[in-house]
Amino acid sequence: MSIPDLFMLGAFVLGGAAALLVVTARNVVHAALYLVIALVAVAASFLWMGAEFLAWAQVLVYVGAVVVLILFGLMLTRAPIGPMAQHNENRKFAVAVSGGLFVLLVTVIVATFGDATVDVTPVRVADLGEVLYVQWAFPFMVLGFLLTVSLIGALVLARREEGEGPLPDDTDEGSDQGLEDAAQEPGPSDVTSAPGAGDAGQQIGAP
Amino acid sequence: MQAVFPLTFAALLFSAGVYGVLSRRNAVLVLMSVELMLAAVTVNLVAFHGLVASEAGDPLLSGQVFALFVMGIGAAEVGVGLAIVLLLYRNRATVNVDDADLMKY
Amino acid sequence: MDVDQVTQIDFFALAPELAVLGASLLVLLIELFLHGPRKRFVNPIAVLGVLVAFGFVVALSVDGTERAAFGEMFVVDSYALAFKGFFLAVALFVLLTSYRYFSEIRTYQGEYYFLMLSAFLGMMLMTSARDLVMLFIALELVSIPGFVMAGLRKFDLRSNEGAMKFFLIGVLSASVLLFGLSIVYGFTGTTSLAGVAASLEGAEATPLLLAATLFVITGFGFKVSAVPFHFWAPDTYEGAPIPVAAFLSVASKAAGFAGLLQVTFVAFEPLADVWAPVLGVIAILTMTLGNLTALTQTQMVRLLSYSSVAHAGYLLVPFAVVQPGATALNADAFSAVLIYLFAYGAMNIGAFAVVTAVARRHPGRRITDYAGLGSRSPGLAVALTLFLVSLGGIPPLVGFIAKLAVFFVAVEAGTTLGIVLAAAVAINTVISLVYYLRIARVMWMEEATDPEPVRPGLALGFTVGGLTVVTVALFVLAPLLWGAADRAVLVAGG
Amino acid sequence: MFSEWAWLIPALPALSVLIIVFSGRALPWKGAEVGIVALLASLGLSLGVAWEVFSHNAGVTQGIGPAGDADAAPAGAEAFLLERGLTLTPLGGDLAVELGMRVDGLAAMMFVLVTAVSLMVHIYSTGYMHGDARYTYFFALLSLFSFSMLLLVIASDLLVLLVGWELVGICSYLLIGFWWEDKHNQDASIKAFLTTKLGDVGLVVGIMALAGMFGTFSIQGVLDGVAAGDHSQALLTFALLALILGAVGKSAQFPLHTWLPDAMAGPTPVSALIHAATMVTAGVFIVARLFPAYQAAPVAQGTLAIIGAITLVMAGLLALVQTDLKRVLAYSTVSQLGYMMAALSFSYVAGVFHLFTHGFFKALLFLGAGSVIHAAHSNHMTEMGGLRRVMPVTFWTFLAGSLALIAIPPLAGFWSKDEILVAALEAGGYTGTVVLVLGALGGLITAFYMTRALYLVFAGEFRGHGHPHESEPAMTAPLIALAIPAVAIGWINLPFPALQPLSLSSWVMFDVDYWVANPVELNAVVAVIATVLALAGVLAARAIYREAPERDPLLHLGLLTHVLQRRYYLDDLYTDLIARTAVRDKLAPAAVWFSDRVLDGAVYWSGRGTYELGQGLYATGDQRGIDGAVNGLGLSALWSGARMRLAQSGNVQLYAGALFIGVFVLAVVFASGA
Amino acid sequence: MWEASALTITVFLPLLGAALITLIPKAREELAKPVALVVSLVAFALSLAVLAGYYLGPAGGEGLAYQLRVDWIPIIDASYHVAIDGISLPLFVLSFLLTFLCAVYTFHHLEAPGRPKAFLSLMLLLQTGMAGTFVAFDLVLFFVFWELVLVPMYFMIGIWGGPRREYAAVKFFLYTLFGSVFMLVAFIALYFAGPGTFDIVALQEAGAAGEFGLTFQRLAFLGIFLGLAVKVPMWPFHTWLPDAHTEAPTVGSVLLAGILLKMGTYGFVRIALPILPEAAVEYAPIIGALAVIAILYGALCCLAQTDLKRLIAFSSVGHMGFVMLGIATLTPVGVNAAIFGMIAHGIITGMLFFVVGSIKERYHTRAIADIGGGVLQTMPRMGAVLTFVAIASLGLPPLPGFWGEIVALYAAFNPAPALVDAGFLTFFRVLMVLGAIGTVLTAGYFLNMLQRVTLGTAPARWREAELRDISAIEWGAWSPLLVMTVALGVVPVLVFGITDPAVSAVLTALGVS
Repeated sequence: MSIPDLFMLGAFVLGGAAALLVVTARNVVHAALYLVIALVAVAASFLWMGAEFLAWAQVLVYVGAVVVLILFGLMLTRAPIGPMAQHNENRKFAVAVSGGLFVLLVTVIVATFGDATVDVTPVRVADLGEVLYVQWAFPFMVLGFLLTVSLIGALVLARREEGEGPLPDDTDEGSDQGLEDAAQEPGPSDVTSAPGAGDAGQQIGAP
Repeated sequence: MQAVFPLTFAALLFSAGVYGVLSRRNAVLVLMSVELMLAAVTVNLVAFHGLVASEAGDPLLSGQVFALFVMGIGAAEVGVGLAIVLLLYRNRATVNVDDADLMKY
Repeated sequence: MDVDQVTQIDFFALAPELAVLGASLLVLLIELFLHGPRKRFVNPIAVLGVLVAFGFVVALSVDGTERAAFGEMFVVDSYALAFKGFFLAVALFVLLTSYRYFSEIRTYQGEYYFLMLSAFLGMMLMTSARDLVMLFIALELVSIPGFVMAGLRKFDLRSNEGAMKFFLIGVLSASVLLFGLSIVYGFTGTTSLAGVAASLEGAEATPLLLAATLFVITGFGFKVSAVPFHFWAPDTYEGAPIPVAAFLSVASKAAGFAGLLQVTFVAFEPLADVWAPVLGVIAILTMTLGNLTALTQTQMVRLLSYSSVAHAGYLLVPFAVVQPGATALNADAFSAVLIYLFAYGAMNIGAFAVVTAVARRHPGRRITDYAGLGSRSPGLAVALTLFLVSLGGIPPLVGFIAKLAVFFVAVEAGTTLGIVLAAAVAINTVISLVYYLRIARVMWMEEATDPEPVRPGLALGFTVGGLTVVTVALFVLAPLLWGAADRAVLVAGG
Repeated sequence: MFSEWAWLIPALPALSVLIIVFSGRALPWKGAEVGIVALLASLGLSLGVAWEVFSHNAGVTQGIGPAGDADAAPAGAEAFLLERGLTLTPLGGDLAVELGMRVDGLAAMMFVLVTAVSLMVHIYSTGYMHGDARYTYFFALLSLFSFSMLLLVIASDLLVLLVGWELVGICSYLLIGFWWEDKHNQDASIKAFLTTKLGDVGLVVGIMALAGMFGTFSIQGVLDGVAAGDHSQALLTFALLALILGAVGKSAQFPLHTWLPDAMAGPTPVSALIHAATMVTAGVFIVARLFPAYQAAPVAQGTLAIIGAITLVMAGLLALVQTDLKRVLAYSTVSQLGYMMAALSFSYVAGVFHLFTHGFFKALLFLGAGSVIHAAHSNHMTEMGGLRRVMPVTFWTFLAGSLALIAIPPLAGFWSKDEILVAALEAGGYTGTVVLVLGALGGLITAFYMTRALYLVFAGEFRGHGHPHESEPAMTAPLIALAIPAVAIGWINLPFPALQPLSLSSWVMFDVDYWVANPVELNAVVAVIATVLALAGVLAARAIYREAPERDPLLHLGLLTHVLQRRYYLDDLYTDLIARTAVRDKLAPAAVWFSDRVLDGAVYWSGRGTYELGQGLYATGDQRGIDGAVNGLGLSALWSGARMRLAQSGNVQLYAGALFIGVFVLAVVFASGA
Repeated sequence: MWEASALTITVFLPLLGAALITLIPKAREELAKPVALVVSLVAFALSLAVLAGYYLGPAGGEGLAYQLRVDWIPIIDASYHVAIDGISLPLFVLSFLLTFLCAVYTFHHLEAPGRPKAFLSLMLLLQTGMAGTFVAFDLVLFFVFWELVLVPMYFMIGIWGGPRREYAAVKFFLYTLFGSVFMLVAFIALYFAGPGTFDIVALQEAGAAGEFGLTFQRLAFLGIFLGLAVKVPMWPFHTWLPDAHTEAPTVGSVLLAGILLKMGTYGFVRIALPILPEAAVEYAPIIGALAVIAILYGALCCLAQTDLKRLIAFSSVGHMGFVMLGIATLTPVGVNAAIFGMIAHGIITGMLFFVVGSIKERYHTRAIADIGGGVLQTMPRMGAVLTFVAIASLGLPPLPGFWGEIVALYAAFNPAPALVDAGFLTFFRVLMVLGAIGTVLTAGYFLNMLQRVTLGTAPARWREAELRDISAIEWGAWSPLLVMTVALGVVPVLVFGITDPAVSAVLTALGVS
């Protein structure tokens, strides 16, 4: 067992333990903090495997941004900070499934890669940058657009603003009250006439 | 480096994530579990990159680039996911996943 | 792939995507300057963008040369063009269906159309992608706007829940898919589809590789809502705005199939012996469960969502007969999937369009709301009847051609599995007609509880009418459909 | 020359049907005249054909000399046979149906019989049916029947014959149920039709078997085929036996005879025409038609004899105890048909001859009975009596018919019945003996019941209501007209070899060789015995019924004693014991019981049982079994659908779990696939 | 020009008419009736022209005529191939005749809820499907037309039907569909096992040349058999029929009995037998046995009926049994008889449904007990027509039913040599005897029905109701059928003459007979 192996083992133990705590902690904030540890351990393992840029990106993106986002989420949803039952009744089932999955995966991994080794020669950031902006430029651009899309999407869902109303069929339990004015509205003239449905609908469906 | 270590690490993270997704009630905690799974994928990718590099070589650095993309996508997903959780919370004042069963059968 | 090659960008090849991208951004921008009811004018802009993109696709088809930009990240061949044309047509009708539905709200119309166009952009990119990474990113570009759009009925708990379920299962399956892809990469050392195929040729099917294949199938299985990865679908469709449900049930599903086609027929083709039976099992489960569950539904959208699950089952049948190296058979199977998808797209969007129209008057979307539609709005009722009957696969409608193609490959395979699948499709066709006919019965044979007619309006009326014509015409013009599908085949070794 | 136009004989009544149906009500006599004219024309043509056939055949036989003298017919001598036809339709392969006519002696004889009787019945009906609401319809049916019967007779093709056969059946059905308001009549008509239809199964099977064996439906083709002998004997016997079943049904032979008495529910002219003279003889006719084939199948011939013998005795016994005049005649008809059947197992001429004579006198009897019933307003002999004085024409003609039936020489029945007994005697053997003995016994019984009927109807005082009077000329004229052949028609076939070349046996012969080989001869012993038996029957009945027909004969022991004292005490004792006590009180009731309970019961219960079977099958098998299975499949689909939707719990984490369970399950599939 | 396009024009003219009718404004809905009448009359006239042309034209009464073959889906060699020969010609013309008469009849009566526009356009659509099935010479095309009839008939039953119409309609649809999807699978199998085409002529040649292996034939025949047997319907696939017939509106019943059932038997003659001759020989005894069971069983069930329409529906089971018995013999005689039987049943049972529909319209009940007898008193002409048609239906000669039955029985006595070689001679002869017994039962239930319906004294309430006897329109719709009933019976060559050359040609090519 070489030195990198030992380092790797350390990240393994740390990250694994943290990951288990993330999914079992009774306190939500603790869970978030364990997540930080787990993700840092992942970053460390990147480092040991020669992916330096990835390691730092991991720390920045995940530990720096994602976890903060999650903490915000916890706050905004006013999650109870104290310890409490965070598990549903499927717990045994979940243990069986995930345990089975783990055993299965480890078995096949060991069977397949039992004696394989990983090249830990660090990848130069410049090399990575070059392929990223030449060969992988297109996916990279698309990924950028994807992030924009997700940003706008998150915004649409999360914001509340003036004049916002329910959609025509937003109702609870789907009661049969159609929009009377919508029904009376002559079909072809739709394009030009201003539908006044928004206002009516707002009164019906506003929470 | 032995390939089994990172790969088993990834498997552990992944399985833990699965466990969390299946058993956590709080939607935010479920999101965290998903993050664990994505992290597992990145570990896998990086490890496999090393594996490939040690054998045939990978001039395009596909594994690492892929891992990078996965991180980006993970971030995007978390953003949207939190927005959905917030929306749900606003309308129902709870973020428990298993309370959401208005629609079934 | 050297630097020159990738930096010389063929903009003509990219033109359809650029048009859609441009339209999406334009929509987002212009909406800021429109107020109140005028916000709905962003819809025509989006439609225009789609039409322009469609024009480019036509131009590229006429041109006929295979093009590429960014290497394997973006390839324009007949397969990509066929799918792009299909997606753009679907986009057109989804946008038209959306017009009146969203015109009644004051806000986030621009965002909605932006998200919708982005999703379609993702689909178009997906069909051009010949690399797993690109494929995955494009797939996410389809999914993420979908998560958001499913939750757009922000004031309806059902929509919130539906979006949440969609998101969670979506992310979960994306993770599973990624995990599988990472292993595939580990085995083959490449993410190029052709490279994967080449390196799997003659490779030993180790358990880990099989697990990876399974994970990949699971990931796409979610997207196409195959059993047992389908549970999100009914809940999400029910909660989502109806045009979005139409989008999910057709476009998003088609995207899933596009991805699955590329992965299975191209990359994993050498392993077909292993995954084909699995997909066969999934196919049978999917169609049977979808149909049986649909039998007892009382809610229209939910019924259609189970129906769309069942259709995913039919669509999986051609996958199940693939054999490694059997180029002709695989090509036929491939084209059967395309034929079915095209046909399914026309009739299912049509059905959702009618449901959209009716839901304006009856937001409950219950099947009983359709009572007497035949006398209230005969046009809509005729159209919906045609769509449903076509979904059931009865001639002379395009649904029959689709079923024919599926039966065709199932029998062509000549294997026991093929025969079993054919029999399963046969029996399921009968089951499915029970509930399709139930709706027809309600529309035509029950007294109307509400005498008022349902007026679809211009855009929706055009959608319904147009798709009715398509549903009938594509039957008569089946050779066009079949020929197009045949030309668009993308099979390893083919 | 006439023969070429023989197709007009059925065609004219057919035309008459159309005219009556489409314009009958508008005509002055409401359609009756059309039928009468058509039948008159047909009769004329029939006589012409008959003459032509006769002159040809007589020419041949005269050349040979008295029958029995020559060993064989000279070469080239052929019986008259004219076949004309056009292909009605090909059936595929080289099989075709021919719409053709086969005119020979038998056909010519039947033409004369059918057209003559039918004409008389037409005329008679103008009086009998006068004032009936469906007068025109009645005549349309009569004409239709005449056409159908003549089609049956003229057919050269078995399928066409079958057409005629079925058509007369439906006419019979419609005419028996003519007064359909009454349920009794409906039941009788259905019973008649179905019973004969049951026999038709045999006919159809037989015809198909014959046609299948010889590859043609043509009668001539079948006969040629039989003559050629290149066939399976067993199959031929089977086919002919099956045909006998058809004949048994149509000709009301044991055990399918029960419909005929019920068929008396129809108007009496119908009974005379259909259920006495013509339709019921169709069974006999078809056997006669295929006589050469039967000759080649001794088993079938023997069966004919046995059936005929049983029938003639059984039906005669039944006739003894009837109080309904028409029923007496009906049983008598059954009995006489039994004679014909039995005769055909030995002698072509005997059977055909009896068919011919019987047709006339039985029609006469029925028409006479109709006249009586018309006058007395009742079918029951208990409500008649003393009509001799008020209805002299009816009485005398009825008497003539009765005596002909009883076979008193020299009336028609004597000659033909005697011929049968002689044929049976000459045939000998088991069947011959049976027929001879039972036939002779039957003569006795016939005489008894006819005499009884005569006494009950015409003798003594009128026991009914109202004032009966003689029928109108339209009814009496046919009686007189029919009385002539009843008396005299037997003379056309006197059993003297010298006369044979010019007699009926020559006229109706189908084959000269057969004519030569089977001469008609007088057997004095048989004639005397038969006559004595007949007279014995007459006297026995006369003894019982002469004095007080109105009184129940059981109480007439004093009278019996008187008869005994006067002449043959033993004889009277014998009569009393056998005829009255044993036969009438024991055997006849037993036969009635058997007929009504066992046979009719069997018919009833088989019908009933079939109905019940249908009910049961429908209720359990079809609606619950097959349909239930179909619906059950549907329900189970719904049920499983209802179960399966429970999987959609609404809990997204369970959905996620299902995803992984799916992965595991598929992994197993995978592993097994790999 | 006419030669090539005649069938297309004739078949699709009703479709055009249907489209035309949908354009009629709702306010003038009654206008649909004359339009449908004219369209169906013109179509009928065209079909007669086709009939005449078949004899006077180049075909001269033999072989395929009016061929038109246009590639449709070249990749799978599915073509628009229409043609006609003696086997399909009578059915083709009959379908147009019945539709025309139905159009006439709707002037007299249309069941609730009226809506002639919808009804007549469905009827014309149905006509296209029916006629198309008989001229299609491509399996895919055949299937398309075959299924095309389902939808209009579903709606006809479901909207205009009796109290249990929805159940009946769904059952009809699903049952038929169930069979036909398996048939489709078998069709596709034929494509792959044979010369790679859906063209019926080519497949027939392949079948005659023995290109299909025996095991394959067995399977393929089973699939086709399922589809066709449900449609016929053969016992035990018949249970949809009583419900559908009973609940269907009069016109629906007429067309269902008159034409739709024939599609199944026609399929046997056109497709199953010629393409899969060896399997046909193996299945023939089974088909024959099922046919005879149907004959006896149908008759027994009829005896138990209390519902007039249902009784006649069950009678169809028996009649189609005779048709199938004829087909099962695999001889020209048998197949000719079967086609004749189809035509006869189409005319007679169609007519029966007309009459029963009219009786039901007047009495407002189908229950025999409620009618209570005496129709001859209340409506003498109606009763007379019913009697006549019932008698025709029970197979009385010389009416058409007789020829179909009796010739089928003859064929059963002498089945095809191939069957004789297989040792089934006696078996078929037993079937013949049983079939003959069936004719007695048939007579039994019809007479029983007549007794209970037409005869006797009518209940007072019906006598007082002053029911209207047959109207002029009804006479108009019925008299052609009545005339044909007599004409075909007296001159059976009208059908046999047409079918015989074609049937002989098809069957001799097989080499089984």
